[in-house]
Order: sequence, then structure tokens, then C-alpha cells
Amino acid sequence: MSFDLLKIRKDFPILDQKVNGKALVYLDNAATSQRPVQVIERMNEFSLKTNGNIHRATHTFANKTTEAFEQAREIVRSYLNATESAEVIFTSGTTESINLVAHSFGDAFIHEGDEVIVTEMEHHANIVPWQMMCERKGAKLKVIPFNEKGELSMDALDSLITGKTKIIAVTHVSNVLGTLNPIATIIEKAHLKNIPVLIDGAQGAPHFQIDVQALDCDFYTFSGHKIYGPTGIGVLYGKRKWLDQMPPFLGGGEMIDRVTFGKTTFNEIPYKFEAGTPNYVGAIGLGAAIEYIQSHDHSVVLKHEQNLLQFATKKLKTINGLTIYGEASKKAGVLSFNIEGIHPFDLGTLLDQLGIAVRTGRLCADPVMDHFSVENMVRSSFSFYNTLEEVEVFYQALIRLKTMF
Amino acid sequence: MSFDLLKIRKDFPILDQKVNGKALVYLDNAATSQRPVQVIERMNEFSLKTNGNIHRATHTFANKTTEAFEQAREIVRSYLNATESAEVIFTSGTTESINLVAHSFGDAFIHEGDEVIVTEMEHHANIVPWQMMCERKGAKLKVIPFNEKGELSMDALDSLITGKTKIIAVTHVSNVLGTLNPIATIIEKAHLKNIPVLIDGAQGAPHFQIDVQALDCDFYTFSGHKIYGPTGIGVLYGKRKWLDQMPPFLGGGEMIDRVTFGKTTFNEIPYKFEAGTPNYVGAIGLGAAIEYIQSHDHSVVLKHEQNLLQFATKKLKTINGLTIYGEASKKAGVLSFNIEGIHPFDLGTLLDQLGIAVRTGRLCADPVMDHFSVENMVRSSFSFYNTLEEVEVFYQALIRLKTMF
Amino acid sequence: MTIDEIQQEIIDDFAGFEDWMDKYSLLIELGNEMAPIDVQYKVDENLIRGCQSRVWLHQEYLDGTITFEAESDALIVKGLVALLLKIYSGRTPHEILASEPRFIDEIGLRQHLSPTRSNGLLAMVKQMKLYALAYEKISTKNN
Amino acid sequence: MTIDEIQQEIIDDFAGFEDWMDKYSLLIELGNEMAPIDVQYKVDENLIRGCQSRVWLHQEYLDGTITFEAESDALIVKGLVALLLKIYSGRTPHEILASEPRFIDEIGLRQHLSPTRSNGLLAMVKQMKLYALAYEKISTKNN
Ligand SMILES: Cc1ncc(COP(=O)(O)O)c(C=O)c1O
Ligand SMILES: Cc1ncc(COP(=O)(O)O)c(C=O)c1O
Repeated sequence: MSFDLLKIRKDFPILDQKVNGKALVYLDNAATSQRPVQVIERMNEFSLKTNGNIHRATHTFANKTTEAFEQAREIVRSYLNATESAEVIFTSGTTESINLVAHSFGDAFIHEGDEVIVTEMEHHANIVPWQMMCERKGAKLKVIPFNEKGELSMDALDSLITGKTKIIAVTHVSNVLGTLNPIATIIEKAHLKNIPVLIDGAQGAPHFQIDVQALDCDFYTFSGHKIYGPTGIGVLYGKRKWLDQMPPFLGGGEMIDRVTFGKTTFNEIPYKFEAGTPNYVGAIGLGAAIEYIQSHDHSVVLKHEQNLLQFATKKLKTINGLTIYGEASKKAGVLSFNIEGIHPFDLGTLLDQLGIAVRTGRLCADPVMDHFSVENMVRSSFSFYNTLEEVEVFYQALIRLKTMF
Repeated sequence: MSFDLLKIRKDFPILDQKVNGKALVYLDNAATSQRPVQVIERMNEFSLKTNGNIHRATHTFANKTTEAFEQAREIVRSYLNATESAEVIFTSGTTESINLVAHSFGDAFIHEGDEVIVTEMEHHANIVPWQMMCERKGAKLKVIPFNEKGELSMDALDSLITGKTKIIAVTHVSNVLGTLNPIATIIEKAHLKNIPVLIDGAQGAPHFQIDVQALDCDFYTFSGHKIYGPTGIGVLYGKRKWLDQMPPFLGGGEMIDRVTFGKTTFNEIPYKFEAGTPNYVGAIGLGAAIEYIQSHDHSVVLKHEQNLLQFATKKLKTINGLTIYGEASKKAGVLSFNIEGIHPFDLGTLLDQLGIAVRTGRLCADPVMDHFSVENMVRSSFSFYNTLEEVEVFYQALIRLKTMF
Repeated sequence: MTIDEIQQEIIDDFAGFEDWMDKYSLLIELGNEMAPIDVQYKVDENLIRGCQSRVWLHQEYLDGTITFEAESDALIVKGLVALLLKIYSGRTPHEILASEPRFIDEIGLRQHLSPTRSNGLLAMVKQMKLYALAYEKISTKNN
Repeated sequence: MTIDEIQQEIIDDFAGFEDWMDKYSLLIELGNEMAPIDVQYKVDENLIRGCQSRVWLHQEYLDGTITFEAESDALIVKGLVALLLKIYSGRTPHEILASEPRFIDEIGLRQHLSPTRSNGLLAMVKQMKLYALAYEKISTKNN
């Protein structure tokens, strides 16, 4: 348990590069984080030394791979403090996780006239699956608005919940505003009315410690590639009581018990929801990523990330004509903004010339753009491997580029 | 274009190992193939040097990654000889590909009373999604049987097709029987009645050259991990005319055009079907795998694989009490069997002690087990990196182990 | 003999074999010699379904001890089942709950009890313990 | 001047700049100086939607040549749009179809025309060519 930034950056050789002749400053962590060599090495080791398809095998490679895969599940279980590893389902990412719940929970529990609540600050991944499901089912989607600071209105939540509300889906951390939502409170309020809550943890799991038992959340989802792990792997945590009642989503191998053309019976969780060959190398890589995270003192990491955010906020606020979107009292390291008279695309293009990687555009959150009546934003997002010096370079770059317009 | 087995095996260092003290003989290729170092290196290079989330970005890494991802799509397009790369959709694997079609084609085109035709030799991945869809829609699943040699009955096909048949789903190569099905004929027959055909190419794409235009198939699916590529990536090829008419399957980022809570509009193909962050590193790896395949003379590779199959078949037939399942006139390198009085699990366990990896069990094909009235089988499956000597070792092992019972 | 003594006996029996083939031959022999489960008990309710091999388990509780009958369709599994019955059948619930089948690990066949193996063996051990737990509860209640 | 001569002129203009900042400053200047598209044409039907920047394109065909008007909300894109109009507007369909905007590559801004960039530029070029193709067909038919 230590926090030595220089040592940490050695684990991420990608950071030590020049881009367009300038030292890379990678501030697009909310889009995808970088992977430490430990993750890559773990996956390589498997692919090059013990690769076998998992489950049902009698040979050594297949058994070793199965063990490693199930151990990765156990690592995730422990990271989330889930009751049992059967509650941890491997998916291809947050998007698939949420679609799985929208389909499967929807099929089991949502009927015409029922209601689903999301928030105005959701990523499209936590809107569109519910919209599509509501359309199929004749249900209604209701929306918790946020205020100018980017904080959800708890009053609105109270008045949106009705006897017809069947599920509430809320992001842990907004990928645009950075807002760390009061999910414990939301879950508590929902549970008073026996309504389950899904937390989109794509931006939460990489930065905050999660205890799904303490939170008592019903579903929690996140993506490997945003938590220092590989692409193509993600997690759906779900309480057994729901997962047991939900019908399978995808059909295929592994999720079945017995197939005949007349009647097919299904396997138990987690396998019921893991049709086909899972991304077992990805899962093993995700396990390595979580172990990597856990090798650092979380409170120190979090403090550093908060320092980066605060320093960046303070600096950027001094820039004339710069508007920050999202100033909630509790935030993760996400800082979105616009500079008057400069199109985000132009700014992003020019920052890239200076080696600085930020995201620009609509950030997969059209309703947030609409809320602020803007077409696009620039988003910088920080990870624990970023340095205060990088934030300073970023700030100086903005000052310099501003003179070009 | 060359075929030097010793050189090829150097590309697969995993093969050059001892398992349980014996030289590994990997004959579980139909479950998952091994990956050449070229694939691993290509992915590592990306992860460690240029990783950025794809699409909509202004920074260099994101652009380079996007280009590599789209180039992988073009490699797949060219491998399948599809008309345009927009017809190539990246999924997490064959299972997801088939589920996507079952859901989305099903929603658009299948109504109560309609019929879907599959075959008796399908993998569960090409049965269960259709069963689930038929149940949702009130449609009927009909089955083309196979004869004792493991060949589909074309007569039965003719009589199964009715005015209500909406789609036919057939495996290119059976994962149990090895049968190379006459898919061109099936497609021709189906198209006479304007019925689209989906080909499950999980076992076909790794071994046979595919020309989706010449075949005129409507959908073709395969998995990365069975074609020397990574896990967690797969392909759905679909004709534009179908894909354009099909509603999206998963909802989320990238697949949308514009999201509002009132109404969401969708992106064009292929993006319409690629919700969320795709497994872009996996896709890049799959591209490298296909380029690797293409670096060899296909006819020589195919001939070698056929030699392995024929040699193995000839040898195993001399073993008393051994029954081979599947002796179609056209087969891929898959050889399933049982030895009288020896449980497949026992045989698999003991073969593993001798360093030989085979698959045993129900092979995700319960209907095939039922056809032959067996509970399990032993399956050996060959890839071009296997040698005749390995087949000989396998044969000798069977002889030796037989004496233990 | 206690469960532990029998386990030790088994471990010693196997210790003589250097070659894995001999070990497995003995298991196969044990499997072959084993009395089959009474047909009336070879029914679906008694089936513990592993993915590859199946195990049927029947139990009877009499005078404070549990008698198990079992069978598997795979011989190696059946041999291990025979050994498990040897140590666990005819024991009190308390004895069963208090001991782990460590012999499997010690004779070098640990992999057969791995949860990822799904040959039915691990599930069978769990099932035996569940029965023991149930009967222990019943008997303390009755006392 | 031919399209090619104008392209060469542009390439020469940019050749003077070693520094990327100067290059982009010029583009921004060109963007700023550009006459806005007539408001009546800044409508959804004329919108070419890139993911990040939008381009509006309007065209008119008169006496054998096509006149383009265009605009983008991003200045760098607008600058490039200005250059594209400079070479393509007022040309015959044949001229438009016969030439590629190679200058973008040669002034070192190739990435802006990449299909993965989705800033609307590539789509705009495609759209201009489509118009040219359509008008060419009409004119050959009328002759
Ligand atoms: C014929 C066939 N179809 C489908 C599948 C499923 O592929 P995956 O598990 O990669 O989704 C397999 C793999 O076992 C197969 O052999
Ligand atoms: C809050 C949030 N939810 C969901 C997603 C979707 O994640 P993925 O694209 O990995 O499926 C993202 C990623 O952009 C996100 O930030």
C-alpha cells in the first residue's frame, strides 16, 4: 500500500510518450483509462501459456483457465463486497449490462402503464435501453432533473415515485458533470416503496469504493476498459433475489441446463446470464486490474484525484469566458467546459497538437447538452496517474490557444 | 504464401510446452484455437502505445485506434468478400451475433404462426435464441434431421419449407460431426421462396474460405477465439437490405443519432448494432488473426487439415469398440467418438495425464447426443498447426488407455 | 476406525504408487468393484448432475448414523465415490460434519474436487454434508 | 485558373508555415473571414451532420456550373470549407468530378478528411461530388 506517482507511471508506459512532438497529457480517462503492464502481462501469460476454453473440460488448460476466470469473478465479488460470486455476471461492458437488465427485468416485471425512472444526467447507455424497453412494454420513462450545479433534485424524485414505478436507474457519477450522486439516499427512498435501483457505475467503480451490501443496491454495472482493465469485458452485479427471478437474456451454450427442441431448461446464476464463450481473457485481465487498484491505498488515490480536480477547477475558473458545467459539492475527476467563441472541436484539435488528449463532443449525453443549450463540450477527466504538472500544462495550453481566436 | 509447419508452430509458443510432464498435444481446437504471437503483439502494441476510445474524438490516440478498428472491419469485409464494410458488425462472439439476429430480425419480420427452420446438428447457440424468439412471438421451430453419416436431409428441407417459413439458420460446419454442410444449395433452395438464411460459421470461418456474395447468404456469424483471434470478439455479417430494415438490438452510445427523452433516432449500420464501447482491442486482434491466416496458402492449409482428419479417422477406426460420430463425405477436422465401456470423462481425464487435450461432454449439442442416444462424447479437433505425429501420439494413447479398463 | 484413520489408510494405499496410471487403475478397479446403487434409488431425484459425469446419491438415517449409497456413470468418479462412501457412510451427522475429504488432495487428485470440474463430486460431498446437517438438527430437536 | 492551379496556390500559401500554429491560425482566419451561408439555407435539409461539427451546404446550378455556399460551426472546419469552396464552387460538374481535394493532404491536414474523423468534411466533399454527378447526368440528357 503505497502511492508513489513516479512508480505508478512506470506501470503505464503509454503515458511516457510524445504525441505530435509534445509530451502526452492524457486527460480522456473517463472515455477509457490506460492499462498497467500488470494487466497486459496477466492476459499475455494466459494467451501464450495456458489458453483453453472454459467450463466442462477435462484437460489442464481448460481447467486452469476456468479457475482463473472464476477467480476473477471472486475478485470482482470482493471488490464490490457482494454476498456471493454467483451475483457477479460478466458481460461485454456497462452497455450490455444495462441492456440485460432492461430486457430481462423488463420482461419479468414491467407491464403496460408501469413506470421507470432515470435522471437527466444519464449517459445514453442508461437511457436508450430503458426507452426501448418502455416502448416494447407500453411503460413510461420519467426523468429526475438536475439543477444548475449539476445536482439531482431529491424533491423531484419524491414526487416522481408512484405506485407504478418498477425500477430506478441512476448513474453513480455523471460522465459529463462529474457529479457523485447520493445513491445511498436514492436507494433508501426507493426501497421504502420496494422499488429496486440500478446503479450505472461506469464512472463510479474506477474511483470510489463500493459496498453493494452496505448500499443495498439491486444492480451495479461497470466496464473493464474504464477501470484500467481490457475492452470487451464488463460486470453486472445483481442481487440473487432478482437474478433468480429474471429470465435469461441471450441464449446459447453454458446458460442452458438441457436442450431439446421441445423444451429447454436453463442453468443457474451466474451462468444463466452468460451465454456462449465469455471473454475469459478479458475477465482475467479485469481481475488483474482490480488487484492492481487494490495494491494502492485507496484513500491516498482518492485524495490525489480530488486534488487534480480541485487544482484544475481553480485554474480553469481564472480563464475569461470559460464556463464549467457541473459544480456539485461532491464530484469525481471530471471537468467539462466551454470557452466562449471557441468550438470544442477546434479546441480539441489544437490541444491535440500540444499533446493533450481531451474528449470533445456531445459526450453520449444529449439531454445534458440540451439542459445547457449547447451543442458540444470539452471534457477533461483525471485519473490517479495524472500529475498536477499535467494540469498546469493543460491550463497553459488553454491560455495559449485562446489567443488564436 | 508458404506452409512450413515448424515455422508455423514457432508462431504458437503455447504448443511447445509440457503438460503433466508430457509434450502437449492440443486437439481441442474447435472449442478454442490458440493465438499466434502476431495477434498478441498487435493487441499489446495498441494497449501499450496508442490506446484511446474510438469514434468522435479529436485526439491522436482515439483517431489512431478508430482507424485501426475500422481497418479491422475492412479486413473482415475482405475475408468474407462482403460488398461493403458497413455490413460487418462487431459483436462479442457467435452467440451474441445469432441472438442479435434472432431478436432484431424476429422483431421486424416474425409474427404469430410463422416458422423458423434450424437443423438437428446445431450448436445450442443456434437453437436456443430461436427457441426463445419463437416463444416470444408464438412462432414455430422446425428441424432438418441428419442421417447416420451426419448429413442433412435435403428432402426434409424441401418438405419443411412452407409459405410461413421466415428464416433458416444452419451451421456451416457441425462442431460435433464435422459435417461441412451444403450451404450453397440450402441458400439457393431458400431463396427460391425468398427466405433468408443465416449461416453459423463458428466452425466454418476458421477453416474454409468464405465468399458471402457468391454464397449469397443473408447472415454469416463467427467468433474471434476460434479463428486464432482473441476472446470477446465476434462478427455478424448481414446483407444491408436486412440490416437496414432491422431495429437496433442493444441501446446505448454510438448506436444513436440523437437522444431526447421524447424520441430517440438511430445511427446507420454498422453503428446501429454496435451499442457502447466495442471490444476495439479485440477487433484489432481479430484483424491481425485474419491477416495471419491470409499469410498462408489456403489450399495447402486446407489440405494439411484434411490429411490430419483422414489419418486420424483411419487410425481410430482400427480401435476395437470405437464408434465415430459423423462420417459425412465432406468434413472439417473434427472427430468425435466413444469407446465402448469407457466413459468420455474418464478418457478425457486420462488423456490429459498424457498431455493430450480433447473435449469431452455434451459439446453444447444435446440434440446430437440424443440422436445417437449417448450422454457424452469425446471430441478431437484439428488445426493447421497440428502434426501427423501428434495424431499418432493420440492414437497410441488411446490404445494404451484402453488397456486400463 | 475413525474417519480420519480410514482417510489415512487410503492415503497410505495410494502412497505406494509413483505412476499416475497405477493410481487411476486403482480408482477404476474400485469403481468396478463397487456395488451398484439399488435401481429404485437410481432416479432423477437422487441425481447430482455434473456437466460430464453424473452421480446418484441415496441416504438413510437409522439409529443415529447415516448410510449412503451412491454411483456414478464415470468410472474414475465412481472410484472416488467408493472412497467417499468408505469414509462417510455409516457415520453420525456430527462425524460427517466435522471432517473434510482431505485424502483426495493428498493422493494428488485435488483437481477432481475443484468447483470448476463439475463432475458431480464436489456437489456430492456438499449434499452429504447437507443431509448430515439436517439430521443433526432433527436429532438435537428430538433429544 | 483550373482547380489544380488553385490547389497548388493553396499548397504554396501553406508551405511557408513551419509551425502548425500558424497553419491553424490561417485556417481560423479564413473561417472568420468567410461569408456566412444565407440564413434561408442554414436549414436541416442542408445539414451534413458530423458528430462534432456541423456543415451546411447549399448548391445552385446555372449555365453549366455549380455554385456552392457552405458553413460550419467549427472554425477550423469552416476554414477548410472555405478552401474547398474556393476550388470547387463555380465549376462544371465535370471539373468537380475529375479532381480530388489533394491540398488537404499536402498541407498536412489529411487527418481532417479521415472517415473516422466525422467532422462533416469528408461527407461534404462526397455531397458536392454527388451533386456534380447528378447535374452531369441532367446536362448530358438535355444535350
Ligand atoms: C457451431 C458453433 N456455433 C456457435 C458456437 C458458439 O460460439 P461462441 O461460444 O464463441 O459464441 C460454437 C462454439 O462452441 C460452435 O461450435
Ligand atoms: C456513465 C456511463 N455509463 C455508461 C457508459 C457506457 O460504457 P461502455 O461504453 O463501456 O459500455 C459510459 C461510458 O462512456 C459512462 O460514462
